[in-house]
Amino acid sequence: MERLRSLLRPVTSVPLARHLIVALVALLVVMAVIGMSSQYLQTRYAEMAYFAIAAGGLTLLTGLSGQLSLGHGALMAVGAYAATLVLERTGGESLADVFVALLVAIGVCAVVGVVVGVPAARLHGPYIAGATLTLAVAVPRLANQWDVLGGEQGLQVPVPRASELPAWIQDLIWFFTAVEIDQYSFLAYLGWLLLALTFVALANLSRSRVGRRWRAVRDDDVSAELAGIHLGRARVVAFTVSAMCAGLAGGLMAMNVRLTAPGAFTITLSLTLLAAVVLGGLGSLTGALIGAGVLAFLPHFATDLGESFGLSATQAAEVTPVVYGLVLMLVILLAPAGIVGSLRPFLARLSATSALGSTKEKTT
Amino acid sequence: MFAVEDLSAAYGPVKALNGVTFTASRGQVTAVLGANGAGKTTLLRTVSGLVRSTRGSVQLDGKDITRTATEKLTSYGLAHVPEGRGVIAELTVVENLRLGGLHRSTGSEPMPIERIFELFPRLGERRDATAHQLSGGERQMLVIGRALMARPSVLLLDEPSLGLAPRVVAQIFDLLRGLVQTEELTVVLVEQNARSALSIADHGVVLNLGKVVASAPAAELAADEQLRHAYLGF
Amino acid sequence: MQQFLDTTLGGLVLGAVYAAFALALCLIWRSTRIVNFAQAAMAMVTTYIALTLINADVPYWVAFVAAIAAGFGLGAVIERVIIRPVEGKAELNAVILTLGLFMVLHGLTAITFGVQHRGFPAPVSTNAIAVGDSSIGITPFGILTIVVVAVVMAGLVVLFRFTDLGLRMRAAAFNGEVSRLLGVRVGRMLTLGWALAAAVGAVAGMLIAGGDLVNPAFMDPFVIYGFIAAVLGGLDSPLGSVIGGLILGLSLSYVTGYIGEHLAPLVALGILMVVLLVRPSGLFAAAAARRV
Amino acid sequence: MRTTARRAVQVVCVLTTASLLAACGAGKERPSEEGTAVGVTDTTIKVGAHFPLTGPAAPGYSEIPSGHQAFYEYVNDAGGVHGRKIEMVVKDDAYNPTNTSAVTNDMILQDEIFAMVAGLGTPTHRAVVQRLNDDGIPDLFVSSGSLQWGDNPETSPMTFGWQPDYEIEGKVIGQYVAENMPDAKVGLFLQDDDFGEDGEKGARQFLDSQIVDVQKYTPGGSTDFSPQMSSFKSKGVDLVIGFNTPSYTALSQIAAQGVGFKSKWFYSNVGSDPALVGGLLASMTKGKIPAEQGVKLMDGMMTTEYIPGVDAPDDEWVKLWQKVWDSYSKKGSEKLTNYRIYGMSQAYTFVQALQANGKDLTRESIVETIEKEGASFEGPGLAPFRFSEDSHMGISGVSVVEIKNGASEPLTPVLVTDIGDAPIEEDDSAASDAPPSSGIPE
Repeated sequence: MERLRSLLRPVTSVPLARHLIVALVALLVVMAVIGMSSQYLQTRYAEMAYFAIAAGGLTLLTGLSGQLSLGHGALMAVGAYAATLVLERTGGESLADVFVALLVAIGVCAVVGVVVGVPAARLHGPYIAGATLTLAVAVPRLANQWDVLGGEQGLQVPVPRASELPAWIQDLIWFFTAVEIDQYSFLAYLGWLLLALTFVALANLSRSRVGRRWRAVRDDDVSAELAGIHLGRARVVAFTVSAMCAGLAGGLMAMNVRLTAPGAFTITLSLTLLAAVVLGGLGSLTGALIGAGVLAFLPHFATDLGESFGLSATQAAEVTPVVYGLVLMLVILLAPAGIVGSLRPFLARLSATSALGSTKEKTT
Repeated sequence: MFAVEDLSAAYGPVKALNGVTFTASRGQVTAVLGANGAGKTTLLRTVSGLVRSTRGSVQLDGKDITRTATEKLTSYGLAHVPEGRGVIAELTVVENLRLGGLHRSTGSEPMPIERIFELFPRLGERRDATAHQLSGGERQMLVIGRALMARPSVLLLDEPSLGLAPRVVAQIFDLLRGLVQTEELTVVLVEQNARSALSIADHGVVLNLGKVVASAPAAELAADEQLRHAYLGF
Repeated sequence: MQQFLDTTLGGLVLGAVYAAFALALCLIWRSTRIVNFAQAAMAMVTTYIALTLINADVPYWVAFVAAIAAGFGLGAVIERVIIRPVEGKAELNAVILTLGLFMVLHGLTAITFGVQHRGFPAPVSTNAIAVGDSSIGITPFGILTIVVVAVVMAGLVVLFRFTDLGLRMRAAAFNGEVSRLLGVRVGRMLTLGWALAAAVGAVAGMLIAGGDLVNPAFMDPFVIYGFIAAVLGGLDSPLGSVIGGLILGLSLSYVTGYIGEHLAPLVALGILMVVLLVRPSGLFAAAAARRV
Repeated sequence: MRTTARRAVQVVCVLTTASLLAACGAGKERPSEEGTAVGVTDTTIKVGAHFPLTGPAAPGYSEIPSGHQAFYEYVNDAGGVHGRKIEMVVKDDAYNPTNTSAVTNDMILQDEIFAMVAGLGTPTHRAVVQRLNDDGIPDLFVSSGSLQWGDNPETSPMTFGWQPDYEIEGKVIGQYVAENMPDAKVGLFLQDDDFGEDGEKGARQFLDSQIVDVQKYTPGGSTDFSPQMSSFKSKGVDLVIGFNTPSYTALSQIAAQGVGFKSKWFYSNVGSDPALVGGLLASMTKGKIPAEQGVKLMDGMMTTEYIPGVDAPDDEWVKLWQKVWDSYSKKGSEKLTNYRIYGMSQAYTFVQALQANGKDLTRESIVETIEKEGASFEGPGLAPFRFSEDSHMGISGVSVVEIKNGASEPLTPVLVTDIGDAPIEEDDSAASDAPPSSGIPE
């Protein structure tokens, strides 16, 4: 065991390699879980994946660079529309079409991220909150302005049929899960693959020099500026990265919902994303994943719970936003570090007393 | 009579005050002196309840006011003029003064604002200016005037000379001296500028690292060269 | 020309409501340096309370007063219980907290009162006022709206400028510590500030709801429009809030009337960004430049 | 390494917890696609539909499913159809297409419905048509008059319309106005989607030169229509034709009064129910006008009709609906409304189709049955269905009526036509159909 560890050390001491290992292990587990799940659950997993990507970007922005964005719903809308327009034109039959669409979504959101990030970098606290909230309301309304965006009823999203996927992918999936790939599992696999890639990239970024700069800006912008960090630039870069995540998430959302319409991108969506990252703990990718899981699975339970308390179906549907709101309030009032942050001391104590604790790595 | 006995306070693990005891008599100026960080401001803040005391007591005319809420102290006749010329910058001169008269020591008559303008004619000239337009000296006059509006018996002054030209300091101290006599005030004057402070004080208390290191008539302290060099910097 | 006149009058009425709402935000900002993103939801709750009373055959004006009283109580309780712990803490905390409160109030109202759209009566006619054969684009209810907002505004001016209570409230808001040393019960004043703000918000809610359909989301646009109106006026200045509200109301009315309703939020965003980036202290701020 | 391991463990824990949680709440195995049809057993048929139970379109429309459910219970108590009882799942989409997509997903994968029956709304149902057809799920009798449900059975072979489409309604309205009010300056008030577009298309066939202004609204957007009404007023409009849902009828009336805009009004059938709109108007206007007086505000408005409604209590169909509603409404206190009648009428057609299909029920067979026999179904509709292999369009005609004291008075006989330039013809033949004595189609 000890020898194995020392053999692996050259690999695990490089953050990128370390993150890749974690991602790979997690991805294999996830593929197995998805393969064994019902189609309904597969749609939930796919939903969890795109929520996690968006939440990952948002937690990076708020947790690392200290900027709040309530406009990520709008950025997801931009990504969703960009991907949808590409898929409409290419037909969206092949895997290549899907990736082109997602890349375009990311690219467009990068541009929008810069455009929004530059003025946002000059705002703080309630001002950036109000401005991004307005963005969240305003951007989806553009769909009513240009006919190409399909107005209120939105655009249908073509998605590849599983039977048209390259044979090697179908074989690979079958080999791993012993279940034929279909529409639903395909979207779940795709979502989780991209989620793993995104999180590796984000984790790496936050450990890098860029990430350290962001933290410096968050903790004390005056000192950071004195230390030669260009405040505006650091913030704009953080916003752009975060916007790209939202764009990817929006593109995936479009394929899963199979419809891109302004009604999907409400204030509630933006606030819901905020709830996810606050719940998990600002700045924590694991937290973002937990938050996304809650987003994908809670509505079902909350609605059932509400109905079991004798609420009508429509009333029960409101239990979910109440829970999100309570989460936001309680976390701020009781545990500002979120779930992961609050558990961290506990985890640290566990590992300190564990006999395996031979090397102590610094976790920031 | 205003008495502090064995007063202690801490910021977290750091002890800022450690058993401070002194008394200030009516109609006299008691100067609290010491270097930066000696605990002078903390002393006043602890007396006012802005900092919680960990031990000891504060007595005003025989009444224990140690745990009294900050907001109630004016009704006992205690006025605390905070450091940094604590005017409320957004309010006008008149409004600042009116505010000072709202919560008076119990049973006292309201002080006419005109009386303050007699004491500080300069304020009268600028009565409708907002406080952030005032000069440093004018602000200091305003906070003292505002404190007087509450008809206090004890006036706690925190660094009134800070950042003012010597001529202005002299002017303000002169006024203070006059007030002590006419209004029968007990003044506790916290100052880093020990030389000026001792020039108007009757009694002096020297603090170092939260402890009283000397307490004597002002003239005596001014004459003690060793003490002056060690703690008072002149 | 007729359309321009009608749109302008419509914009003034709309602006008056935005002004009332911005005034509420301004009151809270002045007392606790917090932007209350839950303001709209609080006003929605009080409007539902009034609607419940009206549907129980309580006279309109009694329900109106009840809504104000409910707002006053709600504001006080929320400040005491929920907001007090984050006062003076990191700005982000208060923002997230009030957003959470927004969602909770929203959902609870929906669960309690249902989510269906319900008609809300107006106390006076909502028909256009006739002038000879023709009619002008303002209704008695529109005029009432403007009058009520003007009265509220005047009341607040009197309170803050000419009363001791108003002086205490302002002092507490500007400098809590100094105010405490002067004997002002700062905590009470902050609670009072929130209570007053929520009462003003309740008035705004009643004015918005009159002659319209209400549902738990009917105040949602005010989350952003109220904020923008307040920022236009500088957040700190009640008069500025009112003027900001009127400007925003007119702008949005023209946009809706001549271009299209869907562009209204985008134009509002444009106005907000221009103000924040070009004149961060608002159009009418008297005080020194603020940091945005 | 330890960090790595811990990270991995964290991530895996999250996933496992999520799947476990999900499994205990939602875990159902995938349906077996072979053999019998999904959602059908020897004793049951499960169907589903999305309706706006909340949101701006809910007033009125949220009552439709209760009509369905009452009629199905009536049929079930009489032994069901070929021994199968009909069960209906109703999900709220709040008239938001994205929600429609989500709840339809749930109905297909979780509730495993046999067919979608009467899903409501043009923008909403449009979001799921592709999906339902891709998965081969019958999508019957959509509660909307958009053309897309029926004009192209090749792309949407599983989807069928039910009510007259907005284009033929627009044509009939257009022709009536052109003939009877040739000097009217017409303003169109449209929902900003296919609903408004289809209606406009029909109306413009006859009124292109008379239309002087077009104003649109977004469902769920602003509820203040003063700017739109100001525009009508300034353009001198004296007849407004509205293709809008009921709440927006009330809101447009309020806004018109608010800006002093006076006009004749002609609302499409969808938005014209006097009882509902009158009630909304009464609740929004000064004081507490009783609902009956609100109804008066609707007097003189014109609209269309294609099934008998509550204002004709002596009609044989309405008597049947009243009988069913009296015994099977869930809450006895609620009255029979035109929306509930609409629901029961649709339910009648569905039961008719199941009866005609016979015992062997599959998703393909029901579609085939309706294509072959649907055109001869006798029901409450004033005009016959147009169902065939080439058309899945619903009822083929309407009559123009004027509202007086909350009831409708016919201005024309039933006018039957089809989309495109098909001629408009008088045809009262289907209006005399009467229900069977059992009340259940044979």
